[in-house]
Amino acid sequence: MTTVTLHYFALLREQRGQSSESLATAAATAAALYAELAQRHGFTLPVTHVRVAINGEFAAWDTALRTGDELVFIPPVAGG
Amino acid sequence: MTTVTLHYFALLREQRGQSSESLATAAATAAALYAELAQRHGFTLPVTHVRVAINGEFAAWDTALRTGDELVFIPPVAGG
Amino acid sequence: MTFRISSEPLDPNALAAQLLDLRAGAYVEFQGRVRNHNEGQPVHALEYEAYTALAEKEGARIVAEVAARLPILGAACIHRVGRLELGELAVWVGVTSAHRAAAFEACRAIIDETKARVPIWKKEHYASGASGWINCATAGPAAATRITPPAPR
Amino acid sequence: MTFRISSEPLDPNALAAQLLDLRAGAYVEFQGRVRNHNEGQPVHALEYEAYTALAEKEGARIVAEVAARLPILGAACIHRVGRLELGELAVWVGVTSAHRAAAFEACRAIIDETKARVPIWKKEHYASGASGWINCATAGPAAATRITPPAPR
Repeated sequence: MTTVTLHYFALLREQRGQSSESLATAAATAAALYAELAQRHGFTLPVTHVRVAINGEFAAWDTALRTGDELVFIPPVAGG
Repeated sequence: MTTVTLHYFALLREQRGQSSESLATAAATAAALYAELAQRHGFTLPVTHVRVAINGEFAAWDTALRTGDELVFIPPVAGG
Repeated sequence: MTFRISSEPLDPNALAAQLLDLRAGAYVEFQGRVRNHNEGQPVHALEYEAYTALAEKEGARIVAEVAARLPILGAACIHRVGRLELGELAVWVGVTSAHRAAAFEACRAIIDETKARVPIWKKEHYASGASGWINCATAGPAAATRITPPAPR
Repeated sequence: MTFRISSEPLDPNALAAQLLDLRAGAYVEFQGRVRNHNEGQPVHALEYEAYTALAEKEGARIVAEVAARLPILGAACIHRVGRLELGELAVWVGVTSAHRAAAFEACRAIIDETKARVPIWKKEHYASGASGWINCATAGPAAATRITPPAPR
């Protein structure tokens, strides 16, 4: 198991019901973790509409998770 | 002879040495009048670089002059 | 060259003053404000949320990329977060350059890239009491989740 | 929709305030200022002169043409005349629209057309004491008349 911290923003924050959490997961990659959480919390955004940041930087979905990682799933942006 | 009023701006005002004048001319068109004055006052701008306004509106160089017309020869503009 | 997220109201005059430069013949500014409608619906207010650390990092990259590509003298982009009322300033971009072509192109590129890349999200509150996160509608049944009906009172 | 020649200094904040519109999500502004150099020569000051009656007529046509072509909500262009010092505002253009593309395009078109069509002339005073009317250089011997050497003292 890998223990990571998650921060949620915007629609994902509302669907998760909280801004951040620490959790232990068997998911090997960021993509697998998103799938796991989407199923558990009913996230409506397909992974194709979401990006991921790991430790403060945009990352590839197939990045392997390591204990201590901070992840943010990034819904479609809408600044301006 | 036709009597017209002329207003001068920018380089043409400086080369003419005054801002306006009334004059009687034998020139039949705006173009002929510019040629006459360019010769008399040493205007350096060729007619191809100048436009003419008659009675407050841009006009064609071959416009026939009529007594009472107000003419402005317009050097290349440089606003902004 | 600046990109910043602000939870305080933006003062365009103060921001513009910081870019004054005697070498600059041209200054172009963009202001994005909360307008009173979107896709036909009357809008009541907006809420902006940012992943501030990454937003400022990505925003600084955008400004640097544009400055590397175009002959500009200065550029700044400030994006507001929090709840905004109608007419309030949500984003401000200012660019100076010797000549106007680069200032227009850079200003446009900075706001375009900011809207496309910077992790900032916008929730619209409609006059009806409904609200929705912009760009978060998804195809199929999930589309319905974009608009949240007003809570019962 | 406004085009005006002004012999008084321009106040960009007051000008921008007149365009505020709750329907406008986008505001684009252009400022042309006296820069301290032109084509490599240090500039000391500028003098603008206008054929005001025709300038305001032609300027109003430009703004109306742009407003007919693009979906904008408001537009104004004010051009200063008289002697201006370094850094002073020579021309100000502001445009509002629902979305940014039209505001950028309209603002750019108004300044481009103004520079190309409106009877306003600019004389640059150089640090050397020389001066010249911009765009009035001509081919051949006449080119020398563009730059007037300083008057003997």
